[in-house]
Amino acid sequence: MSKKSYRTAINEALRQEMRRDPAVILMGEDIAGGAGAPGEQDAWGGVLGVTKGLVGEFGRERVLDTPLSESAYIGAAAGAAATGLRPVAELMFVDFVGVCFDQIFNQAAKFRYMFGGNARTPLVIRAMYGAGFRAASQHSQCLYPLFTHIPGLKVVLPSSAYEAKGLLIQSIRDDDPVIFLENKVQYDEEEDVPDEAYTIPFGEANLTREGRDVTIVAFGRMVKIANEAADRLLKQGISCTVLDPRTVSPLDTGTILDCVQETGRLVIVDEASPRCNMATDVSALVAQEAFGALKAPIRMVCPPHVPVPFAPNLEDLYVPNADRVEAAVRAVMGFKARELA
Amino acid sequence: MSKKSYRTAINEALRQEMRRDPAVILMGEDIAGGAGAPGEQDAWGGVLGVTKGLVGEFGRERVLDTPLSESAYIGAAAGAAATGLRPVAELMFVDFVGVCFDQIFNQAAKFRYMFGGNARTPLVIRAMYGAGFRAASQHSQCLYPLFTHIPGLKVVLPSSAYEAKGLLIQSIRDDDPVIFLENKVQYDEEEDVPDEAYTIPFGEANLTREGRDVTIVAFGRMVKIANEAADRLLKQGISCTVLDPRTVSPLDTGTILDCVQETGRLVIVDEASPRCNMATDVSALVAQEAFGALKAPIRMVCPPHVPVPFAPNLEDLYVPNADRVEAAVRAVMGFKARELA
Amino acid sequence: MQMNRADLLHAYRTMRTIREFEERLHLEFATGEIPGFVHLYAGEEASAVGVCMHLTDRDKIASTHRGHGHCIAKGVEVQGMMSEIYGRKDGVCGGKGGSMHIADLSKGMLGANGIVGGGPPLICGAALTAKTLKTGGVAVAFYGDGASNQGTTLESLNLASIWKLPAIFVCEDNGYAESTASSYSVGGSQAKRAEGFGIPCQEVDGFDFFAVHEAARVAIERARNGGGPSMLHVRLARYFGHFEGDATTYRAPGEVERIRNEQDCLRRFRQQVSDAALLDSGELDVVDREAAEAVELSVRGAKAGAPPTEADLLTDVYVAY
Amino acid sequence: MQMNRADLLHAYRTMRTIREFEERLHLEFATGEIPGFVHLYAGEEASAVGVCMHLTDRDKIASTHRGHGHCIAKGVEVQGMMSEIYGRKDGVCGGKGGSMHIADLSKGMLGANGIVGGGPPLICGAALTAKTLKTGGVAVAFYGDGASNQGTTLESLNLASIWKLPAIFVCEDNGYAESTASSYSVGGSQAKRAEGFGIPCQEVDGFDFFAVHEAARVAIERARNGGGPSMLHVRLARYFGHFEGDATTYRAPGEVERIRNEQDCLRRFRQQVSDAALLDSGELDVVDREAAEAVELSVRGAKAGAPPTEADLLTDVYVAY
Ligand SMILES: Cc1ncc(C[n+]2csc(CCOP(=O)(O)OP(=O)(O)O)c2C)c(N)n1
Ligand SMILES: Cc1ncc(C[n+]2csc(CCOP(=O)(O)OP(=O)(O)O)c2C)c(N)n1
Ligand SMILES: [Mg+2]
Ligand SMILES: [Mg+2]
Repeated sequence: MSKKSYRTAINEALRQEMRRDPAVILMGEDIAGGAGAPGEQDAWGGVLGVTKGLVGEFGRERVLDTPLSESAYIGAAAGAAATGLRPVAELMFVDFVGVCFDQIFNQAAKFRYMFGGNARTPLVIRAMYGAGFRAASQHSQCLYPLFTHIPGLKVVLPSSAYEAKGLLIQSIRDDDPVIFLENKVQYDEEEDVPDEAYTIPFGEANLTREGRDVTIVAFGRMVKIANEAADRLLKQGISCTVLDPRTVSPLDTGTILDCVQETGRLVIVDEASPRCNMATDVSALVAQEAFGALKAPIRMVCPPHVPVPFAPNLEDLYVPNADRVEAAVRAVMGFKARELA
Repeated sequence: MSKKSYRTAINEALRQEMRRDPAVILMGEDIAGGAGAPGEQDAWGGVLGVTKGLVGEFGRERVLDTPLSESAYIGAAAGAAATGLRPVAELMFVDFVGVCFDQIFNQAAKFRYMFGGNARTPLVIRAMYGAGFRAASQHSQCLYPLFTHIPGLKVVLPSSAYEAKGLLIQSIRDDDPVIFLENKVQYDEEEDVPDEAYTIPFGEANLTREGRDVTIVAFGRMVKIANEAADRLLKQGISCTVLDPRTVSPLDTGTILDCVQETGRLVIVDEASPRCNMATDVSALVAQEAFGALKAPIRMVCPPHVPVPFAPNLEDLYVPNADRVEAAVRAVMGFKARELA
Repeated sequence: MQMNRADLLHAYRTMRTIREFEERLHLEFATGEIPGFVHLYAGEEASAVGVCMHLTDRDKIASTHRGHGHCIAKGVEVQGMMSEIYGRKDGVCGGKGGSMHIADLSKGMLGANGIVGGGPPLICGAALTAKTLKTGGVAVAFYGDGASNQGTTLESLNLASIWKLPAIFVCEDNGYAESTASSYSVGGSQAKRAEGFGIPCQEVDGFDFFAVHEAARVAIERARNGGGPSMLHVRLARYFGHFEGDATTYRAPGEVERIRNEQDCLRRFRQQVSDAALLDSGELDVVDREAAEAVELSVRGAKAGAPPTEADLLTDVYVAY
Repeated sequence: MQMNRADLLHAYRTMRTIREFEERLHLEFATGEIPGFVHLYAGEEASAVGVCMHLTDRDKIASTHRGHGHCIAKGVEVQGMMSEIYGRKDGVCGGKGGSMHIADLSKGMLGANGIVGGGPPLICGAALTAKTLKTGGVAVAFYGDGASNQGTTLESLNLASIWKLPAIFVCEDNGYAESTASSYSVGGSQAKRAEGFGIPCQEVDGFDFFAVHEAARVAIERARNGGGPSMLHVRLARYFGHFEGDATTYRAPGEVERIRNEQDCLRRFRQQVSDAALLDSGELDVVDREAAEAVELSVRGAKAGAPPTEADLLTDVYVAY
């Protein structure tokens, strides 16, 4: 166990799984870097250095730099997965999915069902998501609701370095197509991460704190923000449960419902665009399955329905923050449920 | 006014707008048909005959058959819209969006915001959606939640021939990118449709019937099914409001909330895959904004989280039907809200 | 390559089975009993069979919406296919896929595909598996002239080229994508496109089984020996509409009849083997009868088959359920 | 084509302004004051300017992530650009786009683009508008060697070809896509790809303004006269990293210095016009100073500018808000 960054945790997961299983290969643009170039090989190790060093250990046969052809190489990863490899393909920014979505949602995701159960597609697609990097509208989206919508895909949102390592190893060992989304502003965040390989199962939410009054469900980077708000609220006498579902598909509906049964109030923090997103998904789940327990309206803390702006001051207004979570929790605490009834 | 099919209504809308405005052009695969071929021109008029006859009146300069290159021609439609035309591009089956999604959600949808308001993109993308055609997993999806999630897009779901004509004319005159989705099993459904051009504004739900007990919100083809269920329920003494939002982006949240305030109960019927779909979107809206009015859990009637199966018996089980809507309404009527509280 | 009698008979039987299968479906579809979209391969048999004769189960193919011929050529069971097309539980995909999604991974058949251009990227992956795991296998993408304009296909040509993958791209150019002629939709040419990505291309007469067989042999051998990808540009014709129900008014009057009469691959094959005294027409007639019987049997089996059960709706989504 | 003095001075001024703009951004970025990703065009000036000199506002261009040069060459105001890059309200996109999304439709500049290969389809559309409305305009897609492997680009070549669009595809081949050499990623060649889609291609020395200018003239004239699309394959080099912050260790030691010293397009232009006694170096020095001043002014303006207001977050999504 030692302090490791989110970036290192991911790198270590890849390295350990590649050592363990020769069928694991990586592919993506510049994931080694320097292919065909006269200078340093492994020059980049991925655009933000996440895969650095892996080509040195595993060689270019297992760490494949690709041309700028996402349909071809993401599709190739799907085809390779269906025929005996366990590819981990990097899409760089999840925003680029628009040029290769078919290979993900109509091909990889549906093989098993269309083929009557006679296919296994152990494919992992890694990509960066999220705002806060001043990268503007086409490099800052979350987009996990799109993947969550598609039956046949699993969708993973690691909220910290520890989570990232365990969930990535699970993703690689999993026999279904997995979309593994890394929050780009978290790469330098450190925490204690075991040196050895470990897995975190899918569909089991992490109760990052338990409280009496309000359940906060938060996704990815928002888990930290929710806990920050919960810290402040505790000082005001409001005690929150903060739940990190870890995977949004499958979703640990049981734990979410249990928590809401206990607290009777729900706030959801989702960085994705607000329409048809995870906040709506969880709201709907609870409004259908735990309605009787609800003492107040459900509150969603999301960005507005606008593209991600470039200007830093606008981007900071765009992304949900602890202030907004705090305000939402206070609002649901202040609701006089039965008066209105 | 005369009886017209959903197909004819759409054809008429296109024809009338093309007559009215020379900037309106059509493009898509086989929308005329026979390009370069020795036999009949206008041989297809679209895969299900919706655009039949238009090339005869407007010529191949305005009715463009495209190669099988959705990225290029949907992108070209976006580029043409930004430079002075009003293209109506046909994507055939909405399931094909995976090969051209970037041009829709990162390009057309974001121009205006990224460019600080200095762009207009009057683009319409027509596509067929929905199950029931025995067309299996890759030709039966709804996918409107994906578009609804994206800021900058408008999304239209005409539920009948009358709706289709008025909403399509509005879509063509609209200055933003519009995704216009046609339900392929409705093309032969007829109703009275005015001969002259008319528009139906976006963001104004249609109250197809008013009732006391339960609000049913249904989308596209599900509007008919909801009304079928409501007919039966009325005979059992349960009176329903059935709301057709017409456009899911923008969504007429005001009318939805008003109806729920009146009835206190909500059932949502959505043919799209159940995760992060419109049923969750509307549930969440109501659980946040009209919680105090709710007398029972919200119920969603959706297909299961599986790809659309081929076998007719399975497909019929997959798609929501009037029985399931009826059961959902009866369930919310039977709920003893305050007992559980 | 010299083909022995067994090979010749096998080739003929496979082509004839495809033809029977498709002509029968054409009739059965008209009765309204077959659900959904059905795209028939009749007329193009020499391509699927000429290529797949060189392949074994370790080799992979990806097919298209027009997939029955590729399936049969790759060894997928006729009964399982027919039952699938009828939406039966004992179909090769349990009735969940239908005509457009028939697949049998155990036979190296990675699926028909409802998305035009869906297959070529997958085939790059299958070829990568072969290369990485050194299986000795090759992977073949069948795709149409229409699909040759799809970005997924074009990117795949480049990927296969720069990775030197053991992949073969078989462009089955039947002159039409739906109702649109390739003379309209295809700028340049298939061969020059291949060259554009650094891939050798062979033009092939797709009515001549032996021409396909020989060109495929060269391409597959090159791939197996580490020589990288090739393209075959196979010119051929489909006999029926784009899908069943298409009136094909865009074709010239008599166009299909002329091709059927003058260029048909099965007729030509018979002629060639008779002329060369390799097989006699009696033997071939037996094959014709047997193929017809096999298809007849499969139709009966399919009609008698049970649909999937209600529980099947919710299985096979993930490995866990 | 003979260029007059005014044209020559304009060409030089535009190239020098781009160079100043980019070199200044390189310095300013290092101070940490500029947010986000910045991709500099320094070294490639002859391409943008050599092409855009032939264009007016009715002609359209689409650019890439490396868009500053194209913007300046197409006449976008330097101050508006600089303010945009600093995220200011008076930036040309109100601070909402930033470096990767600078656009000015009033100048026929359809936008830098954060998606590689995003531009070519849009340019087909702009060219279609010109053709349909008979504006006499042409449309130019600038894109990199990396982008030449993107399906969107390849499909666009075909679409422009079969529709005979007045489109010009300018492949700016600087040898790298991020850290990946085009010798690795590009199978075949750009010229053969163009041919593969039935489009003529001209190889161009992108360090030589006059070579670009002449090749562009031919291609643009062809397009304007209804002769359809062309490709220019322009070989050139970028002087800085892929984006600011890239240490460029994948390049050979001394590679950039050698190019700067021996091939630089600005230096070469000075040489050429001096040798031909078209402009004297004193005049050019004045332009150098003026360009530096304009950029200096724009940086001061940008630094002094106000950010967008809170209300701006929620506007410009739809025409209605
Ligand atoms: C991405 C995509 N676009 C469009 C279609 C609709 N479609 C199905 S088959 C077809 C024509 C295919 O032509 P070709 O590739 O020549 O194959 P052929 O039908 O001639 O065998 C089209 C346009 C589709 N299935 N997928
Ligand atoms: C679809 C997509 N894939 C990947 C990226 C990441 N990316 C940005 S620029 C770039 C390299 C582009 O190379 P090239 O086209 O040669 O242009 P250059 O940077 O050399 O000007 C890559 C891979 C992207 N922005 N969009
Ligand atoms: Mg064809
Ligand atoms: Mg480059």
